[in-house]
Amino acid sequence: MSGNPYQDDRGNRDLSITNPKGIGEIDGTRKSGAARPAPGGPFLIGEAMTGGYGRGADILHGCTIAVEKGQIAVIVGPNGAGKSTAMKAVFGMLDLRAGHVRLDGEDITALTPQARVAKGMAFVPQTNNIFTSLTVQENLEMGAFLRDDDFRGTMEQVFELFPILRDKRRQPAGELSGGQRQQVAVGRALMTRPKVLMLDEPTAGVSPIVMDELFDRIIEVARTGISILMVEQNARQALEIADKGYVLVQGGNAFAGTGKELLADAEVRRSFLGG
Amino acid sequence: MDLLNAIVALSNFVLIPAIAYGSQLALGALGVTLIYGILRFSNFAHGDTMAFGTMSAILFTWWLQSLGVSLGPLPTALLAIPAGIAGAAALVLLTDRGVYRFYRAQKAKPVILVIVSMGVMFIYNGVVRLIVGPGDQNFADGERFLISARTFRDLTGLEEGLAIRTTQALTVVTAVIVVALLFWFLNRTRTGKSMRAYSDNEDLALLSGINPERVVLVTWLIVAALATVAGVLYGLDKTFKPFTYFQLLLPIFASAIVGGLGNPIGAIAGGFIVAFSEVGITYAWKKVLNHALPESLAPDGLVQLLSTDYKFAVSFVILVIVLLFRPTGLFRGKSV
Amino acid sequence: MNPSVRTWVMFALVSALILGTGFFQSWNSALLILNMGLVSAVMALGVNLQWGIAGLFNVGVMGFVALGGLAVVLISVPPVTEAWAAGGGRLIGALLLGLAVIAAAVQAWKRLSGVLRGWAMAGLLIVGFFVYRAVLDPAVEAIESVNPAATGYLGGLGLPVLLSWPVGGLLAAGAAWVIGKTALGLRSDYLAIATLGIAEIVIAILKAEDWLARGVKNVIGLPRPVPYEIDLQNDPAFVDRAAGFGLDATTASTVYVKLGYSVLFAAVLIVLLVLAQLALKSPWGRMMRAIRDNETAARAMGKNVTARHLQVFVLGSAICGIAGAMMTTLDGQLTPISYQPLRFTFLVWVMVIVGGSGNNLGAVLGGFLIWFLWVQVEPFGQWIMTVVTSGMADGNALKAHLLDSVQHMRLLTMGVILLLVLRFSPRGLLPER
Amino acid sequence: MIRVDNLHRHFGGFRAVDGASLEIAKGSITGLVGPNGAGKTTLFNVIAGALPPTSGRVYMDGEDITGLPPHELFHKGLLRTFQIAHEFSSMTCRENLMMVPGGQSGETLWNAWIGRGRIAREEAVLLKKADEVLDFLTISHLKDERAGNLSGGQKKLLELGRTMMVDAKIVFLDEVGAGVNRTLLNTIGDAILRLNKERGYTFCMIEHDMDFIGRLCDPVIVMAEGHVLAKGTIEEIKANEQVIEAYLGTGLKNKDQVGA
Amino acid sequence: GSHATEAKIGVILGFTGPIESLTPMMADSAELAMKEVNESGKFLDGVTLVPVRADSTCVDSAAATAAAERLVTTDGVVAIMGADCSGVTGAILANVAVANGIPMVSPSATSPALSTAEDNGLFFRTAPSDARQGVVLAEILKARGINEVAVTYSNSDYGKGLADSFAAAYAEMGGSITLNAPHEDNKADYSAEIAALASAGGEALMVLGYADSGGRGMIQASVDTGAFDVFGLGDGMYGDALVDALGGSMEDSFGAVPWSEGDGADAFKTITDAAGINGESSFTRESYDAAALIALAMAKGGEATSAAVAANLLDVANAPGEPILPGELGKALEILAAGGDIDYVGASSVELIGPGEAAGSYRYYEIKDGGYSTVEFK
Ligand SMILES: Nc1ncnc2c1ncn2[C@@H]1O[C@H](COP(=O)(O)OP(=O)(O)OP(=O)(O)O)[C@@H](O)[C@H]1O
Ligand SMILES: Nc1ncnc2c1ncn2[C@@H]1O[C@H](COP(=O)(O)OP(=O)(O)OP(=O)(O)O)[C@@H](O)[C@H]1O
Ligand SMILES: [Mg+2]
Ligand SMILES: [Mg+2]
Repeated sequence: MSGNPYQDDRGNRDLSITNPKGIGEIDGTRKSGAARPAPGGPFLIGEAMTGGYGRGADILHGCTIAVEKGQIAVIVGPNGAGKSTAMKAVFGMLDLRAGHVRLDGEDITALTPQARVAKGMAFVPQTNNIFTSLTVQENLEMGAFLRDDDFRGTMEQVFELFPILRDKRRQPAGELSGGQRQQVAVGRALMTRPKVLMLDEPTAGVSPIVMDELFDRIIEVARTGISILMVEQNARQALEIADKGYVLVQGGNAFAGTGKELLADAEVRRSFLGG
Repeated sequence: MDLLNAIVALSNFVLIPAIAYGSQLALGALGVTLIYGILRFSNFAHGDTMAFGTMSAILFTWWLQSLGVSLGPLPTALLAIPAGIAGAAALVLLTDRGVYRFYRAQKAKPVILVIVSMGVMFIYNGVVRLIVGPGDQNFADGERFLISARTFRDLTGLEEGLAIRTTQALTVVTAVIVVALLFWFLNRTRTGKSMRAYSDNEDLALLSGINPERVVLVTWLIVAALATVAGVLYGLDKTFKPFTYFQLLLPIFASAIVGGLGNPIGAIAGGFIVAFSEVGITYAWKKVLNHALPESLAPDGLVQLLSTDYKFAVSFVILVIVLLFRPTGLFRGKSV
Repeated sequence: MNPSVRTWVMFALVSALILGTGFFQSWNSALLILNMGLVSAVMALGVNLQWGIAGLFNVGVMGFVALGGLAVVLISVPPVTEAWAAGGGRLIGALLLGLAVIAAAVQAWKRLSGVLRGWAMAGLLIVGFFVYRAVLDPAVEAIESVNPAATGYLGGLGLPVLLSWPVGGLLAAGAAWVIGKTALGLRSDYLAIATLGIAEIVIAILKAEDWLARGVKNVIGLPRPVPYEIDLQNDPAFVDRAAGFGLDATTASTVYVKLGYSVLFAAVLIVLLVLAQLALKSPWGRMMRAIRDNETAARAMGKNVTARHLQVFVLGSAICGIAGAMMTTLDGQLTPISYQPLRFTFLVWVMVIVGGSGNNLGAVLGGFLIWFLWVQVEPFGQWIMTVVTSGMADGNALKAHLLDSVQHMRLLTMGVILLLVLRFSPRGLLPER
Repeated sequence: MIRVDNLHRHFGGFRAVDGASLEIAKGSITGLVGPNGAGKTTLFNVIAGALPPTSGRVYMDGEDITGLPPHELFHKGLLRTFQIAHEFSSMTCRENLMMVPGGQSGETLWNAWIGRGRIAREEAVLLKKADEVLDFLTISHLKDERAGNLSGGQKKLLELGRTMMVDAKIVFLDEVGAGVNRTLLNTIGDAILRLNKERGYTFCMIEHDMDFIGRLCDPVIVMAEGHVLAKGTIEEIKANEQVIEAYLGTGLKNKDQVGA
Repeated sequence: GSHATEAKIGVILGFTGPIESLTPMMADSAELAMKEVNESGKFLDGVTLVPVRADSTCVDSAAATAAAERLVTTDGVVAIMGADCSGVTGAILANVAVANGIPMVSPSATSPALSTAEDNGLFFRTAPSDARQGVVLAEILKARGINEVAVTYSNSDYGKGLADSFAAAYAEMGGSITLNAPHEDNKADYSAEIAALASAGGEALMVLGYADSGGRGMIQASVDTGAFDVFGLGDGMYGDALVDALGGSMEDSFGAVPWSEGDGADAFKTITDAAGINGESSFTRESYDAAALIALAMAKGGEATSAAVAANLLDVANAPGEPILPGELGKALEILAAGGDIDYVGASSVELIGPGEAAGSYRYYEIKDGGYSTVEFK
């Protein structure tokens, strides 16, 4: 409950009049602002971002996250540090009070999330990241919603990347196991043919074998020239494949460096990587 | 021969009326269920939306009739349906702009929207009466019957008659077409799929580049169309009166919920269940049994399970039973 | 604005509206609005208890109000002895039999298991139904044939009418208990549709069962807890005293009677309001707020959420029942067809929302304000339309149409007020906190 | 204290808890670890009555408590906290604590109307206790703050505080440490130890912080894919190949090497 | 006061609510009578009658009482033409009219229970109590040799009361009723009711309801399914709109409607047509008569007061005296001014009996060639 009087349902759970399933948090009625040219700098950067949810307190305090083309950047940090929030901020899902987001030479701070999708960003949220009632194939089609061209090629690629999805393409995605769901989620994001792929804890709830598999796939995706920005709890593995790592603590950058550097840093290891 | 009479009597008084009434309810319930599935609240203003759409169609029908336009044996009002839909669409879109959109931006909880829809219901209620008045409006023309009971009797020589009204046939045909179109639209077209996606997960739909406002707009348009079609068919079959349309809300809600809110198939099934239970459970079987059974066994009494006083109770009792044993309605599983 | 200042200002405003009616229209009108305002406030209090405090969406207020009305007949009307003699005993027997059948069916469902269970229950119900009807129908026929034009029902107990108010509450509470047990016991709530349906069923029973309260033929001339105007007018002492105040007997008697009701109603409202406030400001209220904030956590902290919801639902409905009995007493008659959802369910909701969900004083305020508008929109609308159309030619069709349609402004106004308040003051005129 | 017997909890076709059997000894602080999605929280939910099991039994002190609703379990002395804090957001911290104890006479309406004096006395006692707990948790400056406005860590503390308002027999803690800063976590650890020693609480806690687990817990149970993978002391667990494979990962070996 | 140049008369009808579609015509008719009185220029030395409308809502007793209270205590109406539905009529009578000594003349509250209501001599109605009509309908059936009918009535005090009295009278005459089933007005669908009635069978279907509401819905459903070919109609069912809407299907149906032998109804049709008012709708005649009676009673009493209305209403309504038809109010006023006697016949052949309600002379009609034709007057 955020104190917004319009969101006060007084604990009503009456399913005969309200349908709570699938309600979102992003305001879809907003009109998008314009992107302004801002040449130079990294391929994608959320720079000195400060802001929080609604009228609540700030959660991010001057947080900066960047990723270069075709590289993998990983954000780690304790629970509640604001990792997911930072991702959402980069994606325009919350209002920044200060800071900018720039993508490929443009300042996109004013853009709505929808507009950012059109600009080539894709996002896989931490939870609720598939359409459970749609079939796997429809999930992928939804990923390609903005594309007018023939996306069958891309779908083929996704099926090659995640062969299990091909077998299950007519099955409602809600019936899949956690790991398979995660694959659908990533596949859906890839269908947009993004320039940047943002993943929030893609390996959460995924068995270790699938996790390794996912990491391999992520590296493969990066090799095709797509930049990857992800949050990971399995920090160790993630940092091993990361070109760049960020440690967030309480909404601010605590450490930054290449994955190897962070892994080697004793302080980081002790405080955040469990040893 | 007697068995034939029994079948004809049953068809004439139970099957055909219930199918037609069921189709009308189903069309209404589809509108309610779509809003529930996609906009996530039960729209108390739906009955009055139907009234407004029908009223628009009626006004246009009158104008057409005054021009001497006619469809021959079919009611002229069919020509006016697009105008009615346009009227209803204008109304709901205006309402969405002025009322609902604000709450969407606020990410208001659905129950708030339910209350808002109560306010809208009051307003629609007043607006329709202000424009067309509270009275009965008869706008049906053309042939009333495909086959009337008398004709049927003369034709077949049976004792019992069988009547099929043009409007009944139209209702069923239209309902089938509309439902087929809707299913095709939801399951096959890009926009339709995007609506299902939005219904499933708003945020993810937005992250896939689906414009939520467009989904909402299309939903309202479909709802306006469904409401108007349902309202006009109903009005042609029976009669138009604003108060009656408000009262329709109850069986429509019952239908949508019995079937499983948010599920189009459920809405249709629910419509028929309510219609059949209203007509069937209070049916007096005397006539049918008289035909079907030998003279000696023919019943004295009416053989009526429940008097018609309680026909509305029937649909709610069924509703409660369904909810007790299948809390999500008959068809959950797949929603919109 | 400071909440308590706001409360004062708002109540002052409503008082001013009612006083204004007194000054500009008549004191009789003002008192009448006050009286129905008091009744409405009690209804709103009941709904507020359910929605404001527990988030329960009751769309069947009408049914509970009607049950309260029924109580007035059952308690205050003298018994119709011929009817009792004709079939009273058999009828009571049939009703008990019906209850026994239901109880047996429920037991069968609970005790048995497997396929047998469903069949046993269905069998019991079906056989029981026919036996029940076989006993009931002749009794009903006998009762209803006793002078149908004037009686044709069992009548009541002939007790003081004031007793019917708590009994109305009990009747409503009983119905609410059954509904709540069913709808709140499901895996998730289906209260709204259940109440919507039950309200219709209650009204259907009231209309169809003539032996109970004459069905649609209405029971009129119910006893009053206050004197009759005519008696006062014929009472020289009263006339003298009225003259002492400089009032004519008619005005004095009508005002006196209305004041009598006002005092009774105000007493009920104040008692209920005090009880509600005490409850809200106690650990009970704290528990209810906790449940509203987070049901799961409240359960984990040992609170029986379902039982609390049931309790609040029953209490709120009981209050609606009391209000219904008060209203029927004020009307002096029970007319089943007068129970319409728009008036008795949705309008009460408007009162609660506009007043301020969760705030008992808000609900009371909403009751008064909305009732005032419900009554006064008509003359205001007429006046406005007259002004608006004054420029138009006399024969103008639009003018005639507008003037003829003023009555429909009432619904429109209610809708507009509800939407405006929701939009600009979403917590209502007197917010909860 | 608690015995879980071949417990299953399925969501549709998905087996979140898939034949878990375990035992929590009286007076112990049992750690429950396992990869994300192993079914730990679901297991908690089933034990604590928030979810009915698909099959299997749960016993508490030999009594079958399977499927009892949470509020009854609470009165039997079984408490739990939530992974995602479940505070009563519109109420103050103090009220959050004061509402916890069961059997308050003011919670029945009748007493609320006529037993004001008794309620006032009870409330005074509750208030004192709540303030003590807030003090203990170092958040007494927040006692009149709405709980919804607290930080994640503070909410976690408040959750723990609720368990301290009553005499619990066993407390299930779901990731108390997550989102709590390290110094505070040590305080919480101390509190848990004290409650365990002084008041005899039994704890079962889900935690991902192996240091924290190592400091408090004996034994440690590891869950994976809905069933129990291993049980033992922290050392045994850390050395268990299966556990390393499924949960701890090879990183831990590296650490040991570095540390050595 | 009696020397006011204006006398206000309340017109309290359910302009919103279940019979909102009937009331505008009723109000128009009542106001037509007042207009006629005013235009005659012969009313109490130039006193003008001013109608004041208020909404009874038909169902909401509290709102109706509030509206009546306002009319009486604020607007100062001296008499009330209304109310319409029996429920609100009873409420207004008990709570406002009796308390303030204001006479009420209801055009449409037909509930027998109102006959025995405490009214202090203030309540009149131009609609007959249903008790008499039931007998008339039963007699008609006998006359037509119909011995078995199914009955459907509007589930309201009007319908139920009429159905009860009809059932009693018919049974007494040896007729049998196969099923006596109510129908709700303004409902979505009447298939269930018609199905049950059809199964029960009968030579005709007695429809005791409203012509533009459930009653019509029932006939429509019956015609549509061929359940019944012949309909017996209560007074609420009279109206050209019904015959127009249902066309040939109504052929050979019959019914009774309060009507006087003679030219009352025709005269009424003439003046309503001239005024551009739909006078064929239910209760328009009774409304006209109610308003006319109020005015004539005032004229007889010589003052535009409540007391004058209450005291003289029965007098002007009944014999002896010169019969007065619609459109002849001017003539009536003249006679009264001259101290003569009148016997108001009006559009519905008013004859008030006992506690001030219409005795009811009925026109027994048949529908022939798409129009009403009188068989006889009863
Ligand atoms: N929708 C929201 N409204 C208000 N506050 C929120 C919302 N979502 C998260 N927060 C708060 O923001 C803070 C940061 O949350 P965030 O989800 O970004 O953490 P995180 O670093 O991703 O943690 P985790 O590793 O657990 O996913 C937390 O204190 C959380 O309570
Ligand atoms: N209500 C539910 N419906 C469907 N699936 C569920 C539900 N609750 C949990 N699950 C699934 O059950 C599995 C186990 O979930 P659980 O929350 O118990 O994991 P966990 O071990 O607590 O993980 P974590 O360490 O992330 O908290 C997950 O895959 C989850 O998606
Ligand atoms: Mg996160
Ligand atoms: Mg967990």
